[in-house]
Amino acid sequence: MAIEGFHPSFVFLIGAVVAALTRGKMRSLVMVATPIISFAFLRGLPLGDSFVFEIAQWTLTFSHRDELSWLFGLLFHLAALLAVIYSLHTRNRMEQVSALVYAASAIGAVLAGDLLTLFIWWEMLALSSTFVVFAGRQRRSMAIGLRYFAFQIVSGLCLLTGILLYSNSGMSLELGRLDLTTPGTMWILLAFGIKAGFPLVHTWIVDTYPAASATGTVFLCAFTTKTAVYALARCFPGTEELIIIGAVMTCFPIFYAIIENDLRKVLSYSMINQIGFMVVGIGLGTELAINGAVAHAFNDVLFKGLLFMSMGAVLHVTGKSRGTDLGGLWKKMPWTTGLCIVGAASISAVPLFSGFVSKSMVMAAAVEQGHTWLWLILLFASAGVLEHAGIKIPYFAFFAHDRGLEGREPPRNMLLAMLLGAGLCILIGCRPDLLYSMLPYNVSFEPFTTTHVLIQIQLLLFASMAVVVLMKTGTYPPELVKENLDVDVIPRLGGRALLGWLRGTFAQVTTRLSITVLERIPAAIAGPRGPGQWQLSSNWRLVLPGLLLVMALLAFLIANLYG
Amino acid sequence: MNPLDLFNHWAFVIIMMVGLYAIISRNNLVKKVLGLGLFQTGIFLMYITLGFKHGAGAPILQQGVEATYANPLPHVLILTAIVVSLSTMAVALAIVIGIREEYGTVEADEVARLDSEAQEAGS
Amino acid sequence: MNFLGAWSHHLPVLLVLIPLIGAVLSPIVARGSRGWAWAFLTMVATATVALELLLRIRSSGPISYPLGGWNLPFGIELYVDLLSAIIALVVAGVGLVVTFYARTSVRFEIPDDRFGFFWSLWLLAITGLIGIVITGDAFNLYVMLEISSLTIYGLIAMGRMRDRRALTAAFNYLILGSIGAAFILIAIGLLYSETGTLNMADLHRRLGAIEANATIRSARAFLLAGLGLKMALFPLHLWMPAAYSRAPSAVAGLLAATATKVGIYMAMRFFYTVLATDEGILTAPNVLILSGCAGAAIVFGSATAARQRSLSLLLAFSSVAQIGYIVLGMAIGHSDPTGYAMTGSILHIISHALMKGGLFLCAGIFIWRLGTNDFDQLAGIGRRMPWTSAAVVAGGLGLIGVPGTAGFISKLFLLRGLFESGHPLLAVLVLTGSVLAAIYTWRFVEIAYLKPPVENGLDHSEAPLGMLIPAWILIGASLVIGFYPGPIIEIASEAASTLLGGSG
Amino acid sequence: MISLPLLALLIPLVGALLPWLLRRSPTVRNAVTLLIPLLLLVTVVKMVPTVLAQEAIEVTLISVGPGLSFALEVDALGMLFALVSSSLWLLNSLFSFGYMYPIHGNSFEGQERYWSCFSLAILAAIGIAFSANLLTLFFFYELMTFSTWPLVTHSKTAEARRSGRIYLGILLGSSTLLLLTAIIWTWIITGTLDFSPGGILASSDATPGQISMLIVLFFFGAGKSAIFPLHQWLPRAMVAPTPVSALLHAVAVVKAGVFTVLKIATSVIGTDLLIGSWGAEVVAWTAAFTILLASLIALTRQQLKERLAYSTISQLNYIVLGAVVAFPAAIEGASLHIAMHAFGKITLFFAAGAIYVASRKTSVDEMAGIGRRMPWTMTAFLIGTVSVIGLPPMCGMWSKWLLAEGMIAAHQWAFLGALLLSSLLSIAYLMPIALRAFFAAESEGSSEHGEAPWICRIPLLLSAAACLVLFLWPGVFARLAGMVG
Repeated sequence: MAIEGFHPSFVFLIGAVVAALTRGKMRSLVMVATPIISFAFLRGLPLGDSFVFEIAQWTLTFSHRDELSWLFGLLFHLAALLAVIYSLHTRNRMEQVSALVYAASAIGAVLAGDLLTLFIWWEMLALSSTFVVFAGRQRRSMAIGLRYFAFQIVSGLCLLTGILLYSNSGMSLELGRLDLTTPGTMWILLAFGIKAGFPLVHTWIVDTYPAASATGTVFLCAFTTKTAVYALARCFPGTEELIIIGAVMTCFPIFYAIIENDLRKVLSYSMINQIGFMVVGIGLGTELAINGAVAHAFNDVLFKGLLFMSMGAVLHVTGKSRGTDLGGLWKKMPWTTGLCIVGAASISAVPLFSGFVSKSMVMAAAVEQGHTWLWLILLFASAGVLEHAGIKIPYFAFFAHDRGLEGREPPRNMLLAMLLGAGLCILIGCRPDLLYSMLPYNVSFEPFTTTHVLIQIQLLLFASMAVVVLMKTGTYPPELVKENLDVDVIPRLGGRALLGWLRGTFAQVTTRLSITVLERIPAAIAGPRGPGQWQLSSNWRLVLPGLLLVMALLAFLIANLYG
Repeated sequence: MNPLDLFNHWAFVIIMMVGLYAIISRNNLVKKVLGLGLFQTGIFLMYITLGFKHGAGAPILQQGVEATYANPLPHVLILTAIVVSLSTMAVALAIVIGIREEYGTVEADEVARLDSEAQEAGS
Repeated sequence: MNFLGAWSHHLPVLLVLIPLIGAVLSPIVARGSRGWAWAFLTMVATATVALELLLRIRSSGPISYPLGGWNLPFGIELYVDLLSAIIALVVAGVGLVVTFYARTSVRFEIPDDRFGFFWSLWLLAITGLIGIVITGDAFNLYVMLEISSLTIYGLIAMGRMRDRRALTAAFNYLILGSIGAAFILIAIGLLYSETGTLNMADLHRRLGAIEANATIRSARAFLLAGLGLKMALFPLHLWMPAAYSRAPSAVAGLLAATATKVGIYMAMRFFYTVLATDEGILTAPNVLILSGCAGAAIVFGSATAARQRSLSLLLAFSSVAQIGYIVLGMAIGHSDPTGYAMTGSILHIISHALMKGGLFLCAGIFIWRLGTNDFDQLAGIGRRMPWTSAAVVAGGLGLIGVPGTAGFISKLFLLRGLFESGHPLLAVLVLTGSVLAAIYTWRFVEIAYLKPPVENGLDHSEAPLGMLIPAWILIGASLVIGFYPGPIIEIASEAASTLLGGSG
Repeated sequence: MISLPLLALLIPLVGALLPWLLRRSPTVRNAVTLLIPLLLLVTVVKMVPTVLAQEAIEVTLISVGPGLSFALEVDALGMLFALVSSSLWLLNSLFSFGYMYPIHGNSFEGQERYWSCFSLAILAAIGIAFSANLLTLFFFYELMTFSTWPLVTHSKTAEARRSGRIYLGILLGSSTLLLLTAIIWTWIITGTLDFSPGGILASSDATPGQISMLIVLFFFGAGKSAIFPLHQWLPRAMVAPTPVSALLHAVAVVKAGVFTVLKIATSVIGTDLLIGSWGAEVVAWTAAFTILLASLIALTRQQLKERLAYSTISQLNYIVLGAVVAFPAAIEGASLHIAMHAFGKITLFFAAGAIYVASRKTSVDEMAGIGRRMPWTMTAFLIGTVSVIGLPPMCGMWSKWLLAEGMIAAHQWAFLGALLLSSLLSIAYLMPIALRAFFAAESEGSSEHGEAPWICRIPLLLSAAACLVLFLWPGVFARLAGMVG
C-alpha cells in the first residue's frame, strides 16, 4: 500500500493532535493506526527531493528519499509501531502524545533533505523526547529530565552553530557528505556526537533512560541515538576520527555495565557500546562497513527495544529494576523470560539471531581494511556485550536468587509487542538477505561462513565460561545499591553549586545594589524637606540675601576691573 | 590728583555703606527702612557730584549772560529719584505698620520667632 | 490690521498711557466690585495695542517715539523693537488673562474695602513693566522699574489677609529690591558721567567711541549685580520664593509670568544693545560668572523645588531654575553665531511665562478651595479637582520640557545653541535640570493621583470656571505652541538676530 | 481623504477619549474598546501592500522650523512594529476584560484612565513606528513614557508609587540626558533630523570619534530597550496589572526602545559607520553582558512576572546586539525578533495573568502541578516558552537563526557565544516552569481551582497559535524584516 502526497511526519503530528483529543479505545486505535497509515505515505514518497517549501528566504526540503533514508524511515515506523503497541495499556496521555511527536521528529529528521530542515526536526526531537522523559513521572525525573533536555539543546545549538558557519563559508545547505576541513563541520559532528552518545557526552543516555517510564524508555531507545547514527552515516562516512571514537565507545561502557546494578542502566551502557559498533562502521566508510553500521542500527533498534521491553515488563509487574531486587521470575513470567533471552541472544550476536548478521559485517570490514587492532577491540567488546547484556540481564532478572517477588505475565499488548520484536530478530537472523536487500549499497556479504560462525561461537563460549568461573570463585563484581561515578558528576555538582550561588549571594548582591541605587540614593537627594532640616531663621532671612548681593557686586567689580 | 579732590565720592560711598550696614545689622524694621533711606541718599549725592563743575553757577538761563553753569540734568534726575525714594519709604513704612498690626512687634527676630511658632503649631 | 485708525502713530505711548490712566482712574471711577470690570477693560485695550504693535513692528521695523516733542537725544524716547514688542505682548497678554482670573480670586484674598486700591496697584504694576520694556531712555527705565517694583511690593503685602507672612516677604523684597534698583541707578549714573547722555541708542554710540575705563567697568558691575537681583538669578533669588508663595494668587501668577522676565529683558537690552561695544559687557569673566550662576540655578533650583512641601514654594524654586535656562542662553548667546541660544532664551521667556503663570494660577485655585496648597492637604486631589490637577500636570510637563509643550521647543533651541557655541557641559546641566524637573513635577503627580484623598471636611469640588479658564488658557497656549511652534520660533529668531546684530 | 498613517494615529486618539465620554454606558464602552483596536489593525494592514511594494507613504503634519517637522513616514521596520503592536493590542484588550473584571470588578476604579492610557500608549507606539524624523520619534517616545506611567502605578500602593518613580526616572532620565543630547548633536552635525535609508550621518563629515560618542548616546539613550544599567525599570514595572505588563512590557514599550535603536542604526547612523566603531563595540559588549546578566538574574527570581521581565531584558538585548553588529542578517534578525519575541512573550504574560485570575498564584514555586488544572493555559505557556527560547516549531527560531547568522557573518564569536549561552539559560529559567506545571506534584494544601475564564484563554490561545503559525508562515514579517537596512 502506498499513498502519495503527504509527509509521514505530519501524519504522526496529526495523529498526536487527534490522540490528545480522544480517550480510551479511540486513542488506542489512533495510536496504532498512525504508524501504519504513515508507512503508507512513506512508501508513496518519490525518490529524490520532494516537499520543498519556501519559508521566507529559506528553502526547506522535507523529503529526500534514497536507500539510507528509506531504510531508517522504515525502521522508525517499525519501532514506533512496536512501541505504540507496547504502551497501549497506559493511560498516560502526555507520554503517548509526546511519543507520537517524537516519532514524527525522528522520521522527519531522517527524511530531511537539507541541514536546516534537519535542525528543525533535531530540535523537535529534543523537545518531544524531553516530554517523554518527563511523562514517566518518576521520582527524580524532574532534574534528570532537565539535564537530558540541556544535553539535547546543546546538541541543537552546536548544530545551529555548525550549520551557520558552514553556510557562511559559502556552502549550500543540502544534506550530504561533509568534509571536516570545512568550517562548521566540527560543530555539526559534535552535535551528532552528543545525540549519538560519544564518550564524555554519553552520560545523558545512562542518566535518562532508566528514569523514564517502562513504556517511555522503549520510545526513547529507538529514536534519538539512531537518528544521530543516521546523520553520521549521511554526513561523515569514512571520517577516520570516528573509528577511534567508536572503538572507545564499544569498550568503556562494558566496565560500567558490569558493575551497574540497575538493569535498565546496564542496557543503556550496552546501547552506547552498540552504537560504538555503528560509529566504527561509519568511520571505516567502506561500502561494507556502512552497510554493516546501518544494518546494525536497524537490528539494534529491534533487539535493544526488545530488551528494554522485557525489562519494562518486569518493572511494570514488580515495580523494580535493580539487579539486587530481582531474581527468580522465570517461573512466573516464562514468556517474558523467553523473549528476553531472544533479545539477549540477538545482542550477543549468536548466530541465527539478528545481531550476528550485522555485527559481523562491521568486523569483517575492519579486517578488510587491515585494522587488526580494531578487530581485536571489537572482539573484546563483543565478549563484553555477551557478559553484561547477554548473560547478566536475563540471569539477574529471571534466574539468580529467587526473592519471592509477586509476578505474573505483563499485559497482552506488551507481550504482543515483544513477540513481534523477537520475531523480527529471529527472522533477520535467519533470513539476513531481507535486510541486506534494503541496505544503501549493493554488497554481497555472506554472514554464515564457517570462519565467522566458529569464531563467534568460540567467543561466546569463552566469555560464558569466564563469567561462570568468576561467579563460582566469587570474584565477580558484586551488585551494590549505589551510584557509579561517571563524568556527569562534574556538571551536576557544578551546576548545583552555581545555582546555589546564584540564588544566594548573587541574588542578594544584585537586589541590594539595585535598591541602593534606585531607592535610597534618590530618596536622600529628592526627599521632602523635613521639619528638622536647616532653614533660614530670624534676621538672616534678610541679612543673607543682602550679603550675597554685596558679594555678587564685589565679584562683578573684581571681574570687570581686574578680569 | 589729590585724594581729597574726590571728597564727594568718598562721602557718598561711606554714606551708602553706613546705610547698608544699618539694613543688615539692625533688628528693628524701622531702622532698616532708615538705613535704606541713607543708602539712597548716598546715591543722590553721587548724582549731584556728577553735575558739579568748578566755578559754575546755577543753570538758570538769563538774557545776555554767558556764564558757566552746572549740568542741570543730574539735578532733574535726582529730583525724580528723591520722589522715588520717598515713595519707597512710604511703602516700606506702610508695610512695617502692617507688620506691627499683625505681629504686634517691629523686631525682625520676634517676627521670625512668631512665624516659626505658628508653623510648628500648624504642622 | 489697523483698527486703531488715527491713533496708530501713537501706539507706543498708548501702551503705557492706557494702563496708567486706568490705574489713576480706577479708585475714582470704579469703586467696589466694578473695579474688576474697569481693570479688565483696561487690560483688553492694553493687550490689543500690544498685539497691534507687534504686528506693526514685524511688518515695518522698530518704532521710535519721542515723548513730548523734544528732539532726540535730549527728550525721552520710547523705542520699540521686536524684542520689546514680544515682551510687552507677554506682559499685556498674560496680564489680561490673569486679570480675568483675579476677578474670582481677589474676592476672598483682598478685603473688600481695598478693591479700588488693589486694581489701581495692579494696573500700575503692569504700566511699570510695560514702561520698562518700551522705553528708550536709561533713566526712564529706572523710574519705570521703581514704579513696577513699588506697586509689586504693595501687591505682595496684600497677601496679608490670607497669610500674614506676606508682609515680611514684601518687606524683605522691598529692601533688597530697592538696593538692587539703587545699583542699577548707580550704573546709569556712572555711564552718564562718562557719556553725558541717557538715551540708550546714544549711549551705545558714545560708548563705542571711547575706550572702556574703570568707571564704565564699575558701571557694568553694578548693573550686573542689580539686574541679577531683579532677575532672581541664583544666588540672588532668596527674596523670591517667599514673595511668590505668599502673595495673593493672582499676583503670584502675574509676577511669575512677567516680573522676572522684564528683568531679563533689561539685561538683554543692556548687554546686547546699550553696552554692546567692542569690549562689551559679556567679557569672559562676566560670562563665566553668569553662566556659572545660571548653571547652579538650574541644578540647585530644581533640586530644592523637589524638596518643598507646598505647591507654591515648589513652583517658586522651579522658577529659579527656569530663569537659569534663560540667563544661560542670554549669557552665551553672543558666542553662538547661529543665534540658537538667544532664540532659545527668548522662546523660553515666552513659554515659561505661559507655563509658570498658569501653574501659579492653579496653585491659587487650590488655595481658594482648601486654604492652602501644602502637599499633605493635596493628597488625592486628582480625582476631586481633575481639571485643575490636569493643568498642573500639563504645565509640569512643560517645565520638564516634554516634546509637545512649549518648554520643549525653547529647550531644544537652547540646547542647540549651547552645543553650537561649544558648551556641551552646560547642555548637560540643562538636561539634568529637566530630569530634576521631572522629579518635582512627579512629586505633585504622585500626591494628586496616587495618594488616598485626605478627609479634612473641606469642599473639594472643582474650581469655578472663572479661575479654571484663565489657568487653562495659559497652559493651553503653551501646549499649542508646543505643537505649532512655527510662528513663535520665527518671531523669536528674528528678535534674536536683531539683538545679536546689534552686538555685531 | 485622510491619509492612512494619520488615520492610524487618530484611531487610538479617539480610543483615548471615548472611555471618558462613554463612562455612563459601560456596555458601549466595552464594545468600543474592542472595536477601536480592530479598526486600527485594519488601517495598519491596509498599508502593508504599499510598504511591501516599496512605495513610500509620507505625511508632514506640522513644519516646526528649518529642518524640523512633525512628519510621518511608513517604512518596512515601522510597518513591522505597527503591525505587531496593533494586532496584539486587539488580543490584549480582550484579555484585559478577562483579567481586570474578575479581579477588580466590572467597574473597577480608574477604568477610564486604564483604557485611555492604553490607547495613548498604542498611539505612541504607532507614532514611533511611523516617525519620519527624530523629532517626531522623540515626541512619541516621551508620550509613551508618560502615558504608561499611570498604568504602571495603577494599584496606587506604596510599592506601585516607588516602582512608578523608578520607571519614570530611568526612562525619562535616559531619554532626556542621552537621547535628546544625541538628537541635538546629530541635528548640529547634519543639519537635519529626517531619517534616510543608509543613515544621515553616513553622508556627513562627522569624525569617527563623534560617531562613536553618538552611538553610545543613542543606544543608551533609548532606555526602553533595557540595556544595562538601565534595565532596572522593567522588573519594577511588573507591579502593573498583567495585561499592562503583557502589552507594554513585552510588546509596545520595550519594543519601542529596540525599534528606536534599530531605526537609529539603520536610518540615522547607518550600518557602515556602525561596523568597526568603538562606540558600537562598547554597546555590543554591554548588550552581550546584559543578555547574560539578565538570564542569570532570571534564574534567581521566584515571582513569575519578574522572571519573565528579566527574560524580556535578555531578549531585548538580542535586538540591541543585532542592531549594533549591523550586518545585514543581524539587522534582519533583530527586526524579525521584534515581532517573534512579542508573540512569544505576550503569550507567557497572558498565561501568567490567566494563572493569577484562576488561582491568585504569582510564585513559580506554587505552580507545580498546575498544568493538570489549567491544561489550556499551560499548553499555551509551553508554546510561548519554546518560542522565546527559539526552538522549532515556534516562530522564535527564525529570528534567532538570523541573529546568529549575523554574528557569524560579522565574525563576532563572543557575541554568538553569548546568544547561545543565553539560549541555554533561558531553558533553565523558563522550561522548568512549564515542566513542573505538568509533571511535578502539587504542593500540599494548594487551592482548588480550575481553568481561567474563556475570555482569558482565547487571547492566550490565539497568541500561542500565532507562534506556531508564524513559524510556518513568517511571510509578511519576514519580508518586512528583509527590507530593513
